[in-house]
Amino acid sequence: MKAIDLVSKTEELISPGISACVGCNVELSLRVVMRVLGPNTILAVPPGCMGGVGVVGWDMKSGAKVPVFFPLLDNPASMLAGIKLHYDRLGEDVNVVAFAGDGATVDAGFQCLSGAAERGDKIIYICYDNEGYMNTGYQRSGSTTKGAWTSTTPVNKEGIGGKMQNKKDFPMIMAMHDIPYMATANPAYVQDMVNKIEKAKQVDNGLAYIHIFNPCITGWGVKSEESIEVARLAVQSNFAPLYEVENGNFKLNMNPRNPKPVKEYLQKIKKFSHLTDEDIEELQADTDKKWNRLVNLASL
Amino acid sequence: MKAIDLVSKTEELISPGISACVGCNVELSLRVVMRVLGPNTILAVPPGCMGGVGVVGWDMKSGAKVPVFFPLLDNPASMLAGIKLHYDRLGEDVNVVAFAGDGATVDAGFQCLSGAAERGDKIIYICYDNEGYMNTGYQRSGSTTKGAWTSTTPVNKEGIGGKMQNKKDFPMIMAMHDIPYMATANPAYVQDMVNKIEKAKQVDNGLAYIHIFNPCITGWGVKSEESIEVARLAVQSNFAPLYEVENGNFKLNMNPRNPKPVKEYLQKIKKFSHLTDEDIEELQADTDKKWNRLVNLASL
Amino acid sequence: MKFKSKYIVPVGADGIYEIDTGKWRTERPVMDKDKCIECGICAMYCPVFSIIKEDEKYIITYDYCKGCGICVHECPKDAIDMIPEEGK
Amino acid sequence: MKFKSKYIVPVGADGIYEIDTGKWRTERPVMDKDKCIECGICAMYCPVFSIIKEDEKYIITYDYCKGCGICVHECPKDAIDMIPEEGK
Amino acid sequence: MSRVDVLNGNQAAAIGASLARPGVIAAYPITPQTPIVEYLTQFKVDGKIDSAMSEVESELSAMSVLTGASLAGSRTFTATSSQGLALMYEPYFRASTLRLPIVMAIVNREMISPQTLWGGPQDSLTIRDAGWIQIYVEDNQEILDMMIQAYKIAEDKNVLLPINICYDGFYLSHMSERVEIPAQELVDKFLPEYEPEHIKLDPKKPMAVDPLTSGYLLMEYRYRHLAAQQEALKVIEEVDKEYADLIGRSHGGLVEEYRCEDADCVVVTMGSMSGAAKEAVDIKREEGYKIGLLRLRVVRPFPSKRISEVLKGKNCFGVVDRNVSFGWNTGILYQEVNSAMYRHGGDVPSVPFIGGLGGEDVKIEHFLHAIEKIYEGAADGVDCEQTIWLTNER
Amino acid sequence: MSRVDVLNGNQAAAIGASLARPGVIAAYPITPQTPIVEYLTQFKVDGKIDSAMSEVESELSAMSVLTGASLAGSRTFTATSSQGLALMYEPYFRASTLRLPIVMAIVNREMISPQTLWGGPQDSLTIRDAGWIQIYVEDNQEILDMMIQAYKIAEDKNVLLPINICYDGFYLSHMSERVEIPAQELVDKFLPEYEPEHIKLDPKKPMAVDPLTSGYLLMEYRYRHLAAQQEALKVIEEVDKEYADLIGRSHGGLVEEYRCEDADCVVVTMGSMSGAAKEAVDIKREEGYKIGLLRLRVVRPFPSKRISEVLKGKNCFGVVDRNVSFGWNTGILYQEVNSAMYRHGGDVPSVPFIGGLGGEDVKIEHFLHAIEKIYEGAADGVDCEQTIWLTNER
Amino acid sequence: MKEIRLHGLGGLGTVKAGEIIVYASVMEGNYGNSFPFFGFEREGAPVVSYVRLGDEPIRPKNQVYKPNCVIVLEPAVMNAVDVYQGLKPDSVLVLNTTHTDIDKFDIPPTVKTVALVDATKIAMETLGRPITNTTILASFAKATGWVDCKYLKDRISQLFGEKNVDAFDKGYELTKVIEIH
Amino acid sequence: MKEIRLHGLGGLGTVKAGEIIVYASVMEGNYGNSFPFFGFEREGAPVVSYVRLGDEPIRPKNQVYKPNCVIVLEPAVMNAVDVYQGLKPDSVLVLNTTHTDIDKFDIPPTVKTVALVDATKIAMETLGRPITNTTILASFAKATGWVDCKYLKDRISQLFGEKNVDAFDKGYELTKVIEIH
Ligand SMILES: Cc1ncc(C[n+]2csc(CCOP(=O)(O)OP(=O)(O)O)c2C)c(N)n1
Ligand SMILES: Cc1ncc(C[n+]2csc(CCOP(=O)(O)OP(=O)(O)O)c2C)c(N)n1
Ligand code: SF4
Ligand code: SF4
Ligand code: SF4
Ligand code: SF4
Repeated sequence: MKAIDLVSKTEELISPGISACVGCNVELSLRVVMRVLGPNTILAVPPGCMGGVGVVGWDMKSGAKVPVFFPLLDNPASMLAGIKLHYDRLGEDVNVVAFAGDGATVDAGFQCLSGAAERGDKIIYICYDNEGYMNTGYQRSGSTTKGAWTSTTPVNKEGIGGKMQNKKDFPMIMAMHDIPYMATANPAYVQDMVNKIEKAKQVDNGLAYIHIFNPCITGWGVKSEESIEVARLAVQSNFAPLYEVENGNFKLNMNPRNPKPVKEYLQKIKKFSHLTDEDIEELQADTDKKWNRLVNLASL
Repeated sequence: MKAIDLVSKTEELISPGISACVGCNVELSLRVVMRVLGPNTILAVPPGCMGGVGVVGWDMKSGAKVPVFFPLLDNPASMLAGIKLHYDRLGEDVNVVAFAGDGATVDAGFQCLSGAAERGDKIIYICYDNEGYMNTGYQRSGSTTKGAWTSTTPVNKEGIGGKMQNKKDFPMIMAMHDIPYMATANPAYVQDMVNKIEKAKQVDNGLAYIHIFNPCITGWGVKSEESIEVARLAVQSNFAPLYEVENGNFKLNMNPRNPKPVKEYLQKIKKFSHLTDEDIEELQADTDKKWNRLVNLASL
Repeated sequence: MKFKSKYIVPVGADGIYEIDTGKWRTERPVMDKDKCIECGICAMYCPVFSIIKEDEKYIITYDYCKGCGICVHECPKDAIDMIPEEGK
Repeated sequence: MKFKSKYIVPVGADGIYEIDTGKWRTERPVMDKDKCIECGICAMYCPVFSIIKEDEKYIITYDYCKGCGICVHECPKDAIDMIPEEGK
Repeated sequence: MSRVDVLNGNQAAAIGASLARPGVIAAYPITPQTPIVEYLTQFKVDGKIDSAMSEVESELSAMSVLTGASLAGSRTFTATSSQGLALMYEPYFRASTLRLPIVMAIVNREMISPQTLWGGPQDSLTIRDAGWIQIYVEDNQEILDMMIQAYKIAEDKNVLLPINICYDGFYLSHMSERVEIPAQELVDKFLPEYEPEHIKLDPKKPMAVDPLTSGYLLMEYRYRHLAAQQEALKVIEEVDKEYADLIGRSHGGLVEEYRCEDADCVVVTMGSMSGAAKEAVDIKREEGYKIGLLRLRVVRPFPSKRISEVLKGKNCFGVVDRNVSFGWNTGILYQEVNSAMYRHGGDVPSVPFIGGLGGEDVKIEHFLHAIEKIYEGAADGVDCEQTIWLTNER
Repeated sequence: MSRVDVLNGNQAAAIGASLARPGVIAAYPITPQTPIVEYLTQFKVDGKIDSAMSEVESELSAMSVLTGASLAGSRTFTATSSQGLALMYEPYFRASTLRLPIVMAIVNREMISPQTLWGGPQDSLTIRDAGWIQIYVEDNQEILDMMIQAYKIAEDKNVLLPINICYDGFYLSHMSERVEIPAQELVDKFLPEYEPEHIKLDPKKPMAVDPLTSGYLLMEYRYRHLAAQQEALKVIEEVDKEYADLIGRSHGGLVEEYRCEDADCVVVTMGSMSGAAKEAVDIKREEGYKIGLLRLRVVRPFPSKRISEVLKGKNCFGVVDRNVSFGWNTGILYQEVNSAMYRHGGDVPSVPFIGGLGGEDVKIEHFLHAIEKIYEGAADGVDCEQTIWLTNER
Repeated sequence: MKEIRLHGLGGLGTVKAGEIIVYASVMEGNYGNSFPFFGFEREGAPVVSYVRLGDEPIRPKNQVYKPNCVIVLEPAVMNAVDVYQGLKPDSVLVLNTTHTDIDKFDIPPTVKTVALVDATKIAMETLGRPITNTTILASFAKATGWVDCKYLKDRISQLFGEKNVDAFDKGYELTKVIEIH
Repeated sequence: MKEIRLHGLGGLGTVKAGEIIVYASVMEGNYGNSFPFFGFEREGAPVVSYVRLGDEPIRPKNQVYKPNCVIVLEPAVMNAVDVYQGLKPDSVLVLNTTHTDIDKFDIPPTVKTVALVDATKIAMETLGRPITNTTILASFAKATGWVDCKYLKDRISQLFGEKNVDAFDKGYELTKVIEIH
C-alpha cells in the first residue's frame, strides 16, 4: 500500500472527532495504523492519551468503528492474548492489536508484554512512544530521554533537575525477545510505517511489535505545526533510528549519510531547554554508541 | 579472590544444613555468592527453592547469618531498591542483594527488575536459572529451553509435548537495559563466578545483574554427581555462554575453540529424552546463531 | 431506578462518539490550488485526515480540522497558508 | 492466648535454623589421601562446603555432607570414592 | 457413563472444570493449587480436552488472559491461591464489573505474612466485596459438582457474574476420597454452550467495551450488578435442584442445615472443618445438647435472609471463623452473620470464635469446646468484646 | 511559624506528608492523585525536603519499595487511587502483616469498570480487611492534619500498623480552601523520629524477616495484629487530643458527632459529602426534626462500640454509602454499622442509602430526602430488603 | 454564604480565577472554597468552576446550582452553555464582552447587577495573549465588592507576575457596572 | 470408622499407599479419605499420612490423632518419631522390619495385632529399589482384613505396573501376623 493512497483508498475507522491536542502526531499514527489494518481488527487502547481523548468512546457511544476496548494500564498484551486464543481456537482470523503509550508498554504493562512475546501470542502490539505519561499530565516514564523536564523530574530555578537516567532502549529489548517481527516507526515516515504495519499483519507465528516514536507537542513543548518536523529530526540525527528485526535479522531502514547533530533535534523542544552543552554532548555520544551497535548488528 | 581459597578464607553465611536436594548446584552457587559478598549484605530470597529449603529460616530461627528475607515472587528488585534508598540516604554502604530463581526474575518479578534497572537502583540482582518453577514442582518458566518436558509442558505417550517456545534470552535482555554491569555465570566455573560477584560488588552507579545457569538435578533428571558436569557442558557447547557486559561493552569470558555439540549436553538430561533429531538440530542452530551474534557484539 | 442505558454492562454501541473539533480552530489552512502540485503530502500528514482526495485533487474539509498548521509546514510548495478563523 | 513467640512480628532471630542433612546420606565419600594432590577442586564444588582445609590439607567433614558424589565425580585424580553408609 | 474414583480435591476441580469444556484456560502455579494446572496440561496433551491453554507469567496475566477470552466469547477457567489471588486483584475486580462469567477455583491458603503455605480462606474472604459470587465447599465431591454448577450459575442470563469455587488448601486439595464423576453427556445436557449477548469483542458486530462513563450511568450499572447478585441467590438454589434432578446430588443451595430444625443453639461453620463440626454436634446431641449446625456455602451474595431464618428464635449461636477481620477483632463471617441478624430483626446472642489459621487443624475437640461456650452464652450472656481463639498449644 | 494558605486537597496531603520528614517516598501517578507526586518531586528539587524519592514503574513497585525502605528503618510515604491501589494489593496486605507503619494517602476514586476517573471510596473500602488502619476525612484541613497524625498513630509502639488517610477524589483533591499549615518546629515536636525495634533489616543486627512459619505461630501474630488494631482505637483518640493541645485542632477522633446528643434520629455519613449533610441537618432542625449526624472517620479499626453508643436508643438511623457491597445489596458501611449495633445490643431500625457513585454529586436535597426517609422508617418500620438510591436523573 | 459560578474555555485560567477569589477571601480572615466541575471533555470544551465565600467555614463541597454571581470569561461560551442557569434573586453577572450595553443579552430578571468588560481586548493589549482571568477578576471585584482587590492582586502577582496586575488594574478601570432596577 | 496413620520417609510412596487403601475401600462400595500431614520439611524428613475408612461417608478431614492402625514403611523412622502415639485399644501395628520377633519393640498395651515384614528386602529383590509402599500394603491387608486385596492390586497395577503386584504378593506371603493376648 502506498502511503499517499491511504487518504483515498482506505477507510477511516476511528471517530473523526477525537479530542487529541491540535497537531498531535499520535492521532495521525493511530489513524494510519487503523487504515492499514482495516475493519477485521480488535483494538485495545489502554489508559493514556488515546483512550482519554475518546477513542474507546463515551457513555453508550464508541470512538471507533471496530471493536475497541480499554485494557488495564498493566495488562494490554495479556488481554489481547486471551482474545486471540479464542479466535485462533475457532479458526477465525482477526487482527488483535494494542495501541498503547510508552507508560503502558515500557513500564506498567511490560511484564505482560514480555510474557506474551515469550509465549508467542499472535498479537500485534504497537507502542506510541511519547516519552512520558501524557494523559496524567506528563510525568516521566522509563522511556523519557535523559535530562528531559517532566512534571515528576522538574527543573528548579537554577536549571537543575530533569530525568537522571537513560531512556530505556525498548525496541532493542523487544528485539532480544526473539519475536518474529520488531520494528521502529516514526510519523514523519508514513510509507515506512505502512510497510511495517503490513508486515506485522502478516506475522502468524508469534508477536509483532512496532515502536513508534511520537514527539508529544503539548508535553514536550513543540509548536503544533512542527509536530512532524521534530519527529523527522529524531531520525535524521540517529537519535531514534528506523530499523526492523525479522526473525532475528536486523535491518536499517534509514541510514542517513550525514546524520544531523542531535542538538538540532533537542533545540526544537522546550523540555530540553535547560540542558547544558555537556548534557547535549553526552546525549550525542550515547546516540553514536547505540547507532554503532545497531549498524554492527545489521551487518550480520 | 581465588576460588580455591573460598573454602579456607571466607566465612559461611548460610545455614550449613538446608534441605536443598542432594547435589544441588544452586546451593553451591548461593554459598559462593555469599562467601564473596561477605557479612555486610542484606539478602533477599524470593519464594522458590532456596526460600523453600530454609535459607530464610523457620519459625523464630534464621537460615542465614546476614539479614535475610522473603520478598514477594513479583517484587524482589523493588523491595531491594527501597532498602538501598534508605541506606544510601544515610550514607551507609551495604550490599543489597537478591538471589532469585528464574521464575521470580524472568517472569513474575521482571517488571520490577526492569524498572529498577532503568532507574539505576544500586542493587545486585542474581538470578539462578534452573529453567523452571522448581519449588512448586517443576513447571515451565519463560526461561525453560524449547522442547523440555516440565509438569506444565508434559509429553504424552507418543512423545509429543514439551515446551513449544524459545528460552527467553534474559541475559541479553538485561544487557540491553544499559545497566553498568551484566554477566552470566555457571557453577562449573567458580573462579569466573567469583570474579563477577566481586565486580558486581564494586558497581556504584546502577544495577548489577548476574545470571547463573544452574541445571536442576531433580527437575531436569540429572544424576546428582553429574550436577557440575552438566553445567559445564552447557558452556562448552556454547548453549549457555559465559560473557559480561560492562557499561555497554560486551566481552566473552570463555570462547571454546572446538565447541561440543549441544547434543552432548542434552543427552545427559532426562527432560530432553523425547527430543527427535530434528529438535536437537534446531536447538543447535539456535545456539549457533545466538553465539555468532554474541561474538559480533563482543567485537565492537 | 430509571435506566438511561439499555445495556446491562458498560458498552458503547449507540453509534460513534464525535467531538466537533472543527470548532477548535483559531486559524484555518487555505490551499492555493495554483501552487499545489497534488503531491498529497499534506493529506498524508494531517492528523485528522481532514484533507481528502476528490476527482484527483486534494481538498481541505474543515469539519474536523483543528488548525494545527502541519499541512502548511509540510507542504513542499508553500501552497497552503493559515488565515485567522472568522469570528475569533 | 499463650505466646510462644517473643516477637510481635514474624522475624527469626533465635539463632540459625539447621537441618541435620548428614543423616540423609546413603553413601559417603571417602578420600584416599595417597592419591590426593590437595588441589582443592572437590572443596570448591561441594554444594554444602563440607570439605574444609585444615593444616593445608583438604578433609571431608560429614556433619552436613549429603552424599551427592560431586566431589568424587569432579576429583581429577580419582582420589575420592563413595562407600555405602553404615546402617543403611 | 458416570463413574466412581478416588480423587484429591485438585483432581476433582480439574476434572470438574474439564467436563464444562472451557474454551480458554490460563493459570499460574502456586501451592496448593499447582496440581490443577498440571492435571489440565496433561489432559490437554493427552487429547482429553480441546481448550486453548496459556501458561502465563503471573496471576495478573492469568486473569487478564481470561478477561480477554471471555470478552471474545469463550468459556474460561483458572485457579489460584493466596498471593496469586492478591496479585490478580485488579483484573479480578474488573472481571465482575464487566459481568464476565469466568469460573475460578480458589484453593484457599492463608495470606502472608507470616510466610506460610497452608490453608485458610483469608485470601478470598478479604476480597469478597469485589463483585464475584463466592461459594465455599466441604468435600471433594462438592468441588467437582460445584465446578460444573458454577458455569450454569455464572452464565445464567439473570446473573452473568464470575464465580469462585473455594476450598481449603491441603485439607481438601491434597486429600483423596471417593468422588463420583458424571458422564460427559450428562454434563453437556446440563450445561449449554456459552453465547454472550451482553458484551462481546467481535469485528462482525463492533462495539466499544467499557467506554469512559459518566457517574449516573455508572450508578445504573452498579445497581444492575447488585441486582444480579440478588438474583444469584435464587439461581444458586435452582441450579442445585436441577443438578440434583439430572445428576442426583444436591449440596443444599445457599446453606446447609444440619440438625437445626429442633436445635436451641447453632454453631455456624464453613468449608472442610464442617465435617469435624458435625461429628461434634452428634457427640453433643448424644450428651443431650440440642445443638445444630449451619454451614455457610455462599458468601457472595450473602444469604442474609436465609441465615436469619435459621438462627432466629434460637437461644444462642456461635460462628467459627478460619480467618480474621483485622478491624473487628473477630472473624469476617461472624461480623457478617451479625449484620444479617440485625437487618432481619433477629435478637440472638452470638459468640465469635477464631481457629485453624495458617493450616492449624480445627479438631472435633475444638468444636466440643465451642459448643459448650455457646451454651454458656445462652445461659449467662455474651461478652461482646471477647473472641474465643481455638488454638493447639505446642 | 504556622501559616494560612489556600490549598487543594493534594497540596494539603503533600505538605502534610513533607512536614513529617519521610525518608523514602515512592509513588506512581494516577488521576486524581497525580498532583501529590508532582508537588513532592518539586519540593525535592527545590530542596524543601530531603527524602529519597523513587519514580517507580507501577504501584505494585511503589508499595514494594516502601516495604523495603520501611524494613530498613525509614519513615515512608506514598499515595494512590483506585486501580493503583488494586494493583498494589499483594504488597499492601503484606505491609500490614509485617506491621510496617507506612503512611499512604488514598485519593478515593471509583473502581472500573465502568471506565471512570471520578470519586468514591469503593477502592479502599473493598480492601478494608487487609489489616491497615483506614481514616476518612472531610476537608483539606483534616487532610493535612491527619497526614501528620497518621505517622504518630502508625508508629505508636502499641500499634505499629500502616495507615491510610483517605479523601474523596476531586471533591477534596481538586477543591481549594483555607488550610492552616503548622510550623515545622511544632510538627517536629509532635512527631519524634521513627526508630523501629520490632523488625529491621540491618547487617549490624542480622535477623530473618518473615521466615516460613507454622500455623500456631501464625495465629499468635494474627492475634497480636488484631490486638494492635483494637489498641489503635485508643491511640487515635489520644493522638487527636495531643495534636489539639499542641497545634490547636481536633477532628473528633473515631467519629464526629453533629447535633446527636438530643437527636431522635441520626444520619450516618463519611467523607466530603458530610458537609452537605450537615447543612441538611440544620435545615431539618429548623423544620423541627430532631435529627443528628454521625460522621464515620475511622473504618479500620471499626469503632463499633463508639458507634453503637451514639445510635442506641434512637428511633431510627440511616447510612448514606458512597460505595456498594455487591453481595449485600446495600453499602458497605450500612452493613458494618448494623453489625456493630447487633454486637452491642442496639435495636434501632435502620435505612440503607446509596449515592454519589462514580463522582455523582450528593446534594443537600439528597440528604433532605434521606432524612425524611429515616423518619418514615422510625414511624412505619423499614423494609429490610430495599436500599434507597440517591440519584441525579438526567 | 455567596456562591459563584465561572464559565470559561480550556486555557483561560477559569479554575485559577476561582482559587484566587478564595485566596482573597481567606486573607481577609473569611472562608471560601473553589473547585472545577469534574467532566470528561478536555481541550476546547467549556470549563466550569465553582466558588463559595462566607465568613464561617464553608461545609458543602457540592457543585453550585444556584449562584449569587456568574462570571463569564469568554463570550463564545454563552452560545454553548446556559450561563444564566439558577441565578438567585439579586445576583451579579460579570461578562467578558465587546458590548457595552446589556440590551444584547437575555438577562434573567433575578439579576440585579451586571458588569461588562472587554477582557479579551485588555488581555491581548497587556499580556499579548487572550488569557482573560486576571482581567475579569477586577470586574468581579468592582461589581460585587465581596473581596478586597489588594489580596486579589497579591495572589495574581505571586502566581503570574506584574503584567497581570496591570491587566487587573486596567480591567478594574474599564469595567462598566450597571445596576438593574 | 477405622483410622490409620502411615509413617515413612520422602520417596517411599507413603502418601500414595494411603490413597490406595482408600481406593480399595471405595471400590468395595465403602468410603474413605486419606491425606498427608502438611509440614514444612521435605526431602529426607519423616512423612506422615492419614487414612480413614468406613461404610458411611467420612466427614472429618482432620489429622488422625488416635489411630486404629499404624503402618511403618521404613524402620529408621522409629528412631525419629513416636510411631505408637495415640494408638487405640485393640489396634493393629504393621512394621517394615528385619526382625521377626516383637520382643525388640516397645509395643504399647493397646496394640492387639502386629504384622512384621522385611519390606525393604522384598522391594529390593522385586523392584530393585527400596520403595516399600506396595509391599507393606499387603501386610496391612493381611493383618487387618479391612480392604480387599483384589482392589489394592488393581490400583497398584494401574499406578505402578505388574512388578509391584509381585511385590505385593510376596509381601502378603512373607508377612508374619502376631496376635497379642
Ligand atoms: C494501575 C494504574 N495506575 C495508574 C493509572 C493512571 N494512568 C492512566 S493513563 C496513565 C499514563 C499512561 O501513559 P502512557 O502509556 O505513556 O500513555 P500517554 O498518556 O502518554 O498517551 C496513567 C499513569 C492507571 N490507569 N492504572
Ligand atoms: C504471586 C505468586 N504466585 C505464585 C507463587 C508460588 N510460587 C512460589 S515459588 C514459585 C516458583 C518460583 O520459581 P523460581 O523463581 O524459578 O525458583 P525455583 O523454585 O526454581 O527455585 C512459585 C510459582 C507465589 N509465591 N507468589
Ligand atoms: S498530550 Fe501529547 S500525545 Fe497526548 S494528545 Fe496531546 S499531543 Fe498527543
Ligand atoms: S529442585 Fe533443583 S534447584 Fe531446587 S533444591 Fe532441588 S536440585 Fe536444587
Ligand atoms: S491544519 Fe492540521 S488539521 Fe487542519 S487540515 Fe491542516 S494538517 Fe489537517
Ligand atoms: S558427597 Fe557431596 S556433599 Fe558430600 S563432601 Fe562430596 S560434594 Fe560435598
